[in-house]
Amino acid sequence: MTQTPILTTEGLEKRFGGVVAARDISVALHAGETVAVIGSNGAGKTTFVNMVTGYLKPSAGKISFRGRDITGMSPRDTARAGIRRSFQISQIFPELTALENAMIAEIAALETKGSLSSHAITDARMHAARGVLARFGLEKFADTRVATLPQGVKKQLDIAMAAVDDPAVILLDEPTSGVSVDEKISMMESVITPLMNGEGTVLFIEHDMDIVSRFASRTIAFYEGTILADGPTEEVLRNDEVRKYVIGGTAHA
Amino acid sequence: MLKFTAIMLDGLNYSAWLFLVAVGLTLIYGVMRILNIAHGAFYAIGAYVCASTLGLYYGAGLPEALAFLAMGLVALIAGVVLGLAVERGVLRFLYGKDEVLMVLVTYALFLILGDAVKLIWGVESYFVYQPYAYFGFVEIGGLPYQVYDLLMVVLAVVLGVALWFWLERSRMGRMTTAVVADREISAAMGINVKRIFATTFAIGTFFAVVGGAVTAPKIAVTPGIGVEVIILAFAVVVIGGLGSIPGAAIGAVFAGYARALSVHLAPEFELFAIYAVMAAVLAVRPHGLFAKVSGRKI
Amino acid sequence: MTQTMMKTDFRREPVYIAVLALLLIAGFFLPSWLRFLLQTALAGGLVALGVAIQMRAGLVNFGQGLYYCLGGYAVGLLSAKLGITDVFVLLASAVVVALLAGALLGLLLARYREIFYAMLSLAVSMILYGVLVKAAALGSTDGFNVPPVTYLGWLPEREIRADVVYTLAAVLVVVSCLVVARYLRSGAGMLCEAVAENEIRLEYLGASPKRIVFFVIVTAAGISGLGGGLLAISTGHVDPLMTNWTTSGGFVFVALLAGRGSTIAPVIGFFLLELVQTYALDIAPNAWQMILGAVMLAAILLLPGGLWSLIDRRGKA
Amino acid sequence: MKKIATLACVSTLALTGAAMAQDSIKIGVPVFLSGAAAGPFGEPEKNAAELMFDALNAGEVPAPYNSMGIGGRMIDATFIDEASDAVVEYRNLVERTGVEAVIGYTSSGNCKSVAPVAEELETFTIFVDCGTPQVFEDVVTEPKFLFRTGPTATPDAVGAARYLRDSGYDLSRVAGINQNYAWGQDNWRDFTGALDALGTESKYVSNQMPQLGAGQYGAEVSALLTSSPNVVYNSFWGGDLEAFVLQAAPRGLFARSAVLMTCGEALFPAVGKNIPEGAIVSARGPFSVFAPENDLSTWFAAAYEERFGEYPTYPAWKMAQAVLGAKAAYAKAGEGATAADAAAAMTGLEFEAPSGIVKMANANGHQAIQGIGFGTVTQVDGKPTVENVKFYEAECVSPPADMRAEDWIASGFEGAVCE
Repeated sequence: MTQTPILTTEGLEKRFGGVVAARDISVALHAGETVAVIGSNGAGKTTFVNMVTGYLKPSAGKISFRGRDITGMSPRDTARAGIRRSFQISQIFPELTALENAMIAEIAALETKGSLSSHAITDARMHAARGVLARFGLEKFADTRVATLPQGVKKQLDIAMAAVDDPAVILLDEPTSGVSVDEKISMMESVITPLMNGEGTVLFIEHDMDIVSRFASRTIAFYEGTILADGPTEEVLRNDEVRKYVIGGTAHA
Repeated sequence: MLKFTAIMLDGLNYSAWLFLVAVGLTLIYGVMRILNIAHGAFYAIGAYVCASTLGLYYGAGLPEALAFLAMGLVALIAGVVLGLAVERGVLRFLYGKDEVLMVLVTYALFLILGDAVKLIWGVESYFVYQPYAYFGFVEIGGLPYQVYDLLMVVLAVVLGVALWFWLERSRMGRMTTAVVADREISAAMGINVKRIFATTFAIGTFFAVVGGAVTAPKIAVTPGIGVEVIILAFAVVVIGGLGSIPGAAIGAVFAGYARALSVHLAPEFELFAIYAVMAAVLAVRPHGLFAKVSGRKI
Repeated sequence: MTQTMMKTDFRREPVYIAVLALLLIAGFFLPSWLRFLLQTALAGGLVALGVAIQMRAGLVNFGQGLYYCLGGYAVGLLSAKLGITDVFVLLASAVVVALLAGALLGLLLARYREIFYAMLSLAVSMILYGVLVKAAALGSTDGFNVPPVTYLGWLPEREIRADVVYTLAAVLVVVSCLVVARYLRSGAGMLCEAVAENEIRLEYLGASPKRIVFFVIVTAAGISGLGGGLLAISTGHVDPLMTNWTTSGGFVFVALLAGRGSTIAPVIGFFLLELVQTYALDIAPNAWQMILGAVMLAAILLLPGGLWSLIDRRGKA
Repeated sequence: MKKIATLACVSTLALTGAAMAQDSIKIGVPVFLSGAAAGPFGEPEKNAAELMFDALNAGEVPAPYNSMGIGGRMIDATFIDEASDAVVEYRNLVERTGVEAVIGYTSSGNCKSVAPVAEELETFTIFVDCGTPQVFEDVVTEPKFLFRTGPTATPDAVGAARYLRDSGYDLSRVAGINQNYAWGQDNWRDFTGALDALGTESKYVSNQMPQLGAGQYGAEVSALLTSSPNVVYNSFWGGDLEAFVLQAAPRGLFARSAVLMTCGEALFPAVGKNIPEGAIVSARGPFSVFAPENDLSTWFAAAYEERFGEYPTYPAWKMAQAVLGAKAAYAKAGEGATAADAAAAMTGLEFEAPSGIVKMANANGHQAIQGIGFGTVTQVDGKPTVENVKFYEAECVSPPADMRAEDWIASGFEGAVCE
């Protein structure tokens, strides 16, 4: 991999009072990669995602996106720059239908790509919103109020909304949490496949090593706020320290 | 110096009164998430009930010293009956509705109770000035001050501490605190949320009624006395942080001293001193001084 | 492809507004007292509409009377104190003053949500109330009177003055509904619902909830200012009660009950409320507030989806 | 076309009024039936109106009003609550209920907003109590149909200043406590203006302006006590006035300063025995304890007390006066008079009332002027009454017909005729 990375972090650190939640996180993500982030609870995975997407301001270190310093940027500006995310607890618009959810994701882009005063409901935009639902296999829920949908579908919708603008980097915070064991793989398939079709980089936090090895080409293992290992998935999963501290800690503790 | 004494005393006195009328509002909001506009009507009913029953009491020539006992008893009965009637009769059908809708429900109740008061007591003033005069006055630094007003401060402190003890120490109170923290988990743990709601509403109403009852001897009890009270109580509660009882105390002190200061130093600003304090506090601390801001989990 | 979004059927909106226009034309032939009631209700209806669009963003403004009052006082001051009587200048000023106030307050209020938004807007409106009550030069609580207005230099004869004012009010209300409907179809209008539902998600989609809220505050301020200006011209009188919380409470009630099915719902709802009030006053001068309260309570209990749910099949709040 | 549509649309709504019998006169009476003003104003006004209407219909009022009804027609009254949208409800009275004349209004704000509408709808309208001089000075400068049979608030403040000076009170340190709205602000402005015009060289040591309906005056009373005034001027009314007396009296404010209450007479029935002796009161005109003794006043006070169980306070007297003014106007206009005829006849009229002769002297004959009395309270057998009474004639405390009240005070009462 000789191309320049699309997103890099250098020496990221986050302290909450005296507690160090993340330390010396240096990562380089390249276009088109699918990366899994593993680690036990409190290892710093979500803190890392939160810093990259602007929810938390790093105490030290630097984040660059396409060569631009985006450290400390707001979630909104990060999103506009092309970094999107989904959430561990699905963040959707519960009282609206799935189509309306997708439409809002389309319209939200108007603030940068058009004018907020223009007509929001156009046939082209409707078409695009339906297209997004279709890509993620959600078209049958288009007119359903999403609060009533099952947990897994809500998470799919959350990811679909994050993917609306074909972002350069998309970060998925535990996409399969809350989804029943036997549905995890099919759910992952239905979201990762459409995401990988684009040019974008996908990073997802995952506890299930089966899913990690199945979907991620590269894996980063976190332990106590630092990166324990970073490399091709098979190598990282074979790493002794990772087996001892991470996989043991999550799967067999 | 005299002016300073006056400001201290007047501020304290007004703070005590504000606390009495506001604490029930904040308790009900904290537990039930109902911003109760009918609180003003409860205050007015407390004043009317006190004035008319004490009128009968004095008319019957009963001992003056025991009038205060009668006053407390009447306030307790009126508060519980009224609170339970409104909670059981109307509010319980509406739990889980939008907060704003509940504001309007209580506004409708306020209108209905206001006219009900008029139909029961008429529009002419009621007076029960005997308790106010009973203790006479003392001179504090050369300023004559009614002992009754000073006792009101004592009452506010006693009732405030009693409420705090009930919430912190009693079984029922701790269950109430649990409901405030998380209604669903509390219900899942087997706490009878319905009973907590009814009790809380009755206690909150009792405070409003007491506020009206102890004010009645100082004023002419007339239609419309509840209107100003709601807004003042709202202001106090919002300054302190909705749902916080220490907040209500601090909010009352802020608002009470703001008023006393403006009366003595800049009387022309008295009309909006309290709103100005409220706007200023909210501009700096959007959720009031004592609010527990629960950040949303993502 | 469906045009029904966020509980509003935008295809039908022009039809509804046309229905409103027809109703207002029919209203021209009402007996004069009823038409006058309708005319003042139209002014208030615009404010209720302003409250209603903020509700789409989950914001309940318990101080919308502020802009109503500012619009009314702008018209009153310019005409009574400065002698400007042209209705178009006056109403434009009312809107501009309200827009400016909305923009200024919007900067502050856009940070607030839920009950805190309600309480802070209430506080600000009550500060204006306090200032106006203190302003002896403006008649304090009595307010002051507004002289008859001219139309591009034409002062209508006394006999037709009422007809002209009614026509003006009707036209402006229809235009306002169209403008608001257009706003609701825009990105800024459409995202209001998203602000109410989930700001965090919206933020991570790259939109600015604060800006969306700011826009809705300013839009609502503008039409409320117009409503205030219309009221000043209709009744020929302004007073500080326009910015009292009880006035604002009425707008909130109507906005909530009207539902969000159409821009015309709050306008019609406000007229119905005024009608209930005046008949209650007539039937039971001693207990009219009780009747009003009972009607409000009944409406909340029996029509949880708002009045519009009677018209709209999908109207589930 | 318009008429047909009207009938078709709303026949059920509109016709209730028009169908009334020809031999009655429909009168609308807006008074406060709710809110803080209902007790002190609305109730006595409504009582007095009912008493007068019944007595007139039965022909029981003493001469010259001993003929039945008004203009030979029986009175059919509609009471409405003044605590509502005044303009809308005034229109409803005239256009929906179809009243021929309107007698009422206590609030100055309502009077100001209704005044132009009364002229626009050409409806004979008599304001009973509202005090602002602006009604005829600014709002309706060429009235035809609008009258006010009660004096404005100007004589209260001017009379108070004169009474204090003439009675030898020490006016070196003066304080005020007035409600923070138009009424209280105007009162304080006129009172201090009048003192200045009289050259008392008073120092105004405290100007308390509590909110209308505040009810609690602990801090204000402290502020008044600490500023040690010789005289305190107070224009409170209703529950606020009663609460003020209840809170200020026990703290000795009345003992330390001379307290003048322009509406003080209204305290007599309810809290009369709580008023400390020596407090200065008026009835805002020649009413109640300040009324002259004549057949009408004796009859009115007795009839009112018999029917309602208490002595009438000044708002009742003002209402009785307004009703009799209407009766006198119709009588002067002659048989078969319309409301317009009555309005024409009332212009400049002088008529008898329980308060003596009422002269419609100002505002082109549309505004009454009357004198005002002040006195100090004394308790006789546990009942309050007044002593040290001084009465100022109308010409002494009212501006001449061609002058605005404010200018007149500023000019040092130009043209005032005092004994």
